[in-house]
Amino acid sequence: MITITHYLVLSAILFMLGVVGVLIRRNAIVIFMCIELMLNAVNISFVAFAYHLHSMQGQMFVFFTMTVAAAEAAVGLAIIVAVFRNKETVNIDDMNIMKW
Amino acid sequence: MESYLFYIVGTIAVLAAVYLIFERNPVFCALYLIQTMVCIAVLYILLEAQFIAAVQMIVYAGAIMVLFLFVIMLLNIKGDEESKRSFPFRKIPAILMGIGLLTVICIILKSKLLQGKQDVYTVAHIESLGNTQLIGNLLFTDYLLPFEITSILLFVAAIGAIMLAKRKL
Amino acid sequence: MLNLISLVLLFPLIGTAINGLIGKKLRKETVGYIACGAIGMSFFVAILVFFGLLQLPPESRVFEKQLFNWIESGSFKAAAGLQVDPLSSLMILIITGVGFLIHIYSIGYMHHDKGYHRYFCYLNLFTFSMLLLVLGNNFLLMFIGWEAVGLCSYLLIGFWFEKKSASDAAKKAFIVNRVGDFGFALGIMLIFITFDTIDFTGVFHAASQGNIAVGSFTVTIITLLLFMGATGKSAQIPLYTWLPDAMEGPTPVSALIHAATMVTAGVYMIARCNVLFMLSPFTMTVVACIGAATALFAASIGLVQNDIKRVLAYSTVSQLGYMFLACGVGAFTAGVFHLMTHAFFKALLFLGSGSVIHALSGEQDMRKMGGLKKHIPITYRTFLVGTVAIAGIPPFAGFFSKDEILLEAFVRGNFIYWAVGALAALFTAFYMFRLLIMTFHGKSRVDHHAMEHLHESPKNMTVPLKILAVLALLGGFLGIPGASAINGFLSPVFGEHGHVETHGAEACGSHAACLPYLMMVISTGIAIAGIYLAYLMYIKSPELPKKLAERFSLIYKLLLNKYYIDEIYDALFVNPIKKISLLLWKRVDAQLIDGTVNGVAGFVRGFGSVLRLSQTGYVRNYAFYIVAGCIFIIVFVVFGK
Amino acid sequence: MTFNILSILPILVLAGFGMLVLVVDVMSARKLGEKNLLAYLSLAGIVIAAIVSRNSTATTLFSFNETFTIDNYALFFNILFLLSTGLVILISHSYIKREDINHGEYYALLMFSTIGMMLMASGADLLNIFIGLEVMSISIYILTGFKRSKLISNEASLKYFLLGAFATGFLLYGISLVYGTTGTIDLRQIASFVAGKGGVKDPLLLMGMGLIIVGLGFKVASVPFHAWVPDVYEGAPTAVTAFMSVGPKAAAFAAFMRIFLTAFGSSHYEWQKAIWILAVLTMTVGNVVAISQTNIKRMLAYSSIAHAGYLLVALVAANNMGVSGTLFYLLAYIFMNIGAFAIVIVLSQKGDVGMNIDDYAGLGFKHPMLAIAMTLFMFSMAGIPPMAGFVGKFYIFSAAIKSGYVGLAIIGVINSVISVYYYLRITVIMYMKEPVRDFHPLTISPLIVVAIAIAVVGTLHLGIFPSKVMEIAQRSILTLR
Repeated sequence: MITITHYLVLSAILFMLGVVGVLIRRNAIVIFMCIELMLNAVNISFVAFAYHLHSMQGQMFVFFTMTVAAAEAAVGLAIIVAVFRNKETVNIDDMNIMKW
Repeated sequence: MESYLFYIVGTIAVLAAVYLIFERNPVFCALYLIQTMVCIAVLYILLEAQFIAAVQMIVYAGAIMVLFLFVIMLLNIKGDEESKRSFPFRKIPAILMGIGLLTVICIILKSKLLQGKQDVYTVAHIESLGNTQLIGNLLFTDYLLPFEITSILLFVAAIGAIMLAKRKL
Repeated sequence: MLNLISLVLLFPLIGTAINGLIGKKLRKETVGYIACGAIGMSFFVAILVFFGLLQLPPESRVFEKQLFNWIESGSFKAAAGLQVDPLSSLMILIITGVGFLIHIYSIGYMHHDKGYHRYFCYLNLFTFSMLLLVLGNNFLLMFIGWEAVGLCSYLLIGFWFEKKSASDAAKKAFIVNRVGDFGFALGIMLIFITFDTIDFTGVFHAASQGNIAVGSFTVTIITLLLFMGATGKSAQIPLYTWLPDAMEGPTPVSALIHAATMVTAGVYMIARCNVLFMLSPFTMTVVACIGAATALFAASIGLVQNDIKRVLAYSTVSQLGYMFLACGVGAFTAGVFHLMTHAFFKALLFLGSGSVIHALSGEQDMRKMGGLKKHIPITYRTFLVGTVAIAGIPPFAGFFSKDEILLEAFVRGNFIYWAVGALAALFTAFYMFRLLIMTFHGKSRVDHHAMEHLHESPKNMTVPLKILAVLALLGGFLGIPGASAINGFLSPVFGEHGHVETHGAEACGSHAACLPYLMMVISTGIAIAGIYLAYLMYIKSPELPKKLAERFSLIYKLLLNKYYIDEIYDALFVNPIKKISLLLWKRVDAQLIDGTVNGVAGFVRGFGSVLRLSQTGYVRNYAFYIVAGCIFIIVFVVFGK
Repeated sequence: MTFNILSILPILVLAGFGMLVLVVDVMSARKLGEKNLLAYLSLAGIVIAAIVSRNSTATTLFSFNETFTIDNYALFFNILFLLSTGLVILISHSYIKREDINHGEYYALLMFSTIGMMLMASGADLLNIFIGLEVMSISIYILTGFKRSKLISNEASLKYFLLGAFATGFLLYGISLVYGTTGTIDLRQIASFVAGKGGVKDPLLLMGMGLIIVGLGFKVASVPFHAWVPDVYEGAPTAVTAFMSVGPKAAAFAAFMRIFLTAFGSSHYEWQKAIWILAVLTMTVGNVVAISQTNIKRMLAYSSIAHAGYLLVALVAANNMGVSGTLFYLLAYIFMNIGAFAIVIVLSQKGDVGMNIDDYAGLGFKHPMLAIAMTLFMFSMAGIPPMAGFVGKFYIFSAAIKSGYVGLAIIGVINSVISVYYYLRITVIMYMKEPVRDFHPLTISPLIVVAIAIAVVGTLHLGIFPSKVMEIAQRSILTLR
């Protein structure tokens, strides 16, 4: 029998993988993908909770999260393109003009 | 049946996510992410959220990830990101941190779940109306304001994309 | 007439505004007239207010004038209002009176300075702030005045900021004062929490109603915090180090701010809060001990300084110590009395030294003076009056006030307070006459260049000197034992405990009636002994000090270097904070965390990579902090019970 | 079902003017030349929005199925946001011309970002607050990267974006857990649910709360979620830095207080301790590291971190005095901080040259008025009376003592003593060093002068006559719980 806890654990694992990805990757686009993975993980828990609570709010929230993710993707990729134009790289380890 | 499906799909999702964070080639990364997203869409169907599942496929796995792929192709990024500075154990602390986070969350999940307020949208109720119709109704009643504000959000995103990425203004 | 009180504040503010905004375009004379006129009018109003107050019956001599509601939130109200009572009216007389003389003096002294209008703008602003400090009817307003005088002091010490020592001294004064202010601010907050008001009337009324037990923890903390503020502003141990350095400012500034008025703010504050301080015997002991210790300590440093202004600076610290000693034993009247006489003779001494420096074209080292008696006679004579007054020879002002403090210390405190005070008095008499002798007597050691320009100061500098000399001569009679005018005048503020000479006499038994007179004789003797020592060493056998210095070279060095206090402070506090900041910035931020993330490899790659590891600005590290913080918060919120 | 369009009128006005600016920009691209019209148009939008929000209502009003509130609290913040955006438009005008980024999109994005902030302050459920936060953040990501040809601006934008999206993930996770354990995203329903259970005891709900602290802590720049602040502040166009140091911070605090006082107000014991630690860390790190900075924008960045710490102190206190003190402090902070940035803009040259603290040497002689204004702002931030910053700090620390957090208040006061060191350093350099460079050409225009004048008047007025504003602030927080 699959309970809500199963979904929450799956969501937690995916969230954690996203976090680890952000921490270890250097390619800005891949880091961004990892962030998308985190959002997806959260969405699972939203929908699972909604199912569990017989509520629609969770599903609605996911709908809006996806919209936000789409907007973020547009802007984020535009930023990455802008950076690439000037720097010819998307490796975030090369981006530390500002420090200390 | 359902539980088998959950385990199979869940495992694939996790495996794809693991590949995502260790794969070097960004194109493959994007494909792995799409794979995870498809699996998640299957889970949504299991959770009686058909509309969300469809949107997940069309918008997320479809549109957004295609945008990612498009940018990767556009910039012609190679998989050599680790070339200059790669230390053998660099990733260890980050992975430990992740495992720590997961452990904490799982310990918390082990405790008995607080039962929140139950709403009226039982599976039967949703099926009687249809998931999509219900969401449509809610969007134009209860969630009208955020729905409208989203238009500003997308507008801003469009302006931003043009501002930042257009070659010549 | 009492309603005029806001004018006292208004005039200096107008002066500041005019000189600050258009002073650059005005002629020098006009600037001077405006500034002096503002303070003069203010002084005039202060006299009117004083007489207005005298017309009231003694017990109802309190007048409050509400200006507007300043801060208001729920139960908490702080109105900006002015309070006139005997204590504040005495203070405004001193501030505007002495301030007026010093303004006039400054016209001559600062004549050649290119920042003339700036100087008078600051000086007027200072007078305004000081008046605000003493006239405010609540702690917050007092605190504003308190901070504002600190700010003006900062501006005036650093007036000649081209000199690095001056701007350093200014910075030091400001920061040391902030340490004290920190205590004061906390004290005010605690008062607000305890009494639910910050009005003087409300707080003191509540405190005197017996709501608060004598010696209770709260009131002890409050008073200790207030005292911390006072040590900062009034240059007591351990926060006195800024005052000697403050002598980098123009001399009239030293006279006004760092001798006569601002540094007495701490004494005023404690006298104002006497009701609170009387509730905490422990704090009173601390105040008395710090006061006595400072009096002795600073006097001992004063013994060997060679810079004329530095001697006076340490003397000021020492005299302030006396005032705190008086307050600490509960003799607030004596403290305020000494505050007043000290304002007279210390202003006189500083202005006199300014006249000397002016005459010698800026020379401040006493070893390059001597024999000036015949060249600048008026300065010499007035200076002599000041020196005698501070040394404590009857019937000069310093004698009465210092004698009263010593007496109170003996009667209400204990023998040790008296002994320390008396020893400090001996030192005082010694170093003051040493200063006098080295400057005005003996053979001239002035170099030829300065000798050519040697001249007596102009009229607008000598007249204030003469007036102050008269005050230093006669000021003491306000507080003659037995028929003390100041005592009667201040008694509504200090109530029962302000001045208890008679109580003390009773406590000492039958033959205590002669104690005051015995004391007078002893303190006169001490003063004369000090003067004789100075005479012996610097006139009779001038080689003696050198021999002594050689024999006791360690002590001499210790004294000359002011016990190395500044160095210790630097080593203990200033440097560590700088280092911690650098450490956090460069090491922890850049190396430690990055190093952990990058793992053991950093060690393997040796020094070369250490340099590279020190470069952060990596998103990855920042994300790492976020995750670490997140785990911490979750664990803390969920399991941290 | 209430669809009171009037309740979102300020948002509609801003959105309308934002689009109008874009259209005008495109339609008359060649004719406008200097593009002054755009600035005036946006200012008109801000003013009209302010008038409209003042007139909307005096009583609490819920609309859009109770997901949107117009109460005094929201009104106060609306005015606050409009004021900060208005001031930023004033100071931007000459700056964006100088840096060749004079596009209509700049003003439009400022206004859209303000819409997001308003939604954050008015949202009565977590969804609206979240959407508001995203509208605000995404606009600022773009504004940060607005100097697209400059690598430093690109880099700041990328850093801010990646970390911001990362933090959003945590915030969302927190919201989902709160939703899952309470069954609702409506703040007042969460409140009644939590109160019904006798406070938050459930670990999952507590974890949700913790994650929301992380997400919002990132936006208010609290340590250890602060690391983006110095880099992004340094890299962003200076006018944008001014913008993001006030508006978004205020908005994040608005949401912070709304969520934690309305929804979790009945069990503040659980979250206060965590925020206690954050407050201490934030104040201390901000102030201590600020001492060693040489670039004025970075210094102001660390100072802004430190100020977030002071504001968190008020949040810990969580009493009426503290919350109204926060409102007051945020208003005061708008004046003094935008004022300081305005002067930084005036004194820098094309390409953001002249950002070192040493470049300010001798300003006191060359431009006494600017130096006096800068001194005023620095003193106000350091908390020296009678400037606005002092009154704000006084309220906040008194509130902490009142709630029994004496230790926290002491740490706060110690920190404000430390802060004097670096604020004073600027004054010292301005007045006590010989000029090392020529300040010409100044980036000055009538608009920026107006902005500085408003900031000076505001800083002094709030310091000398704070009671009126404080009264309003106190009335504004009554609906919070």
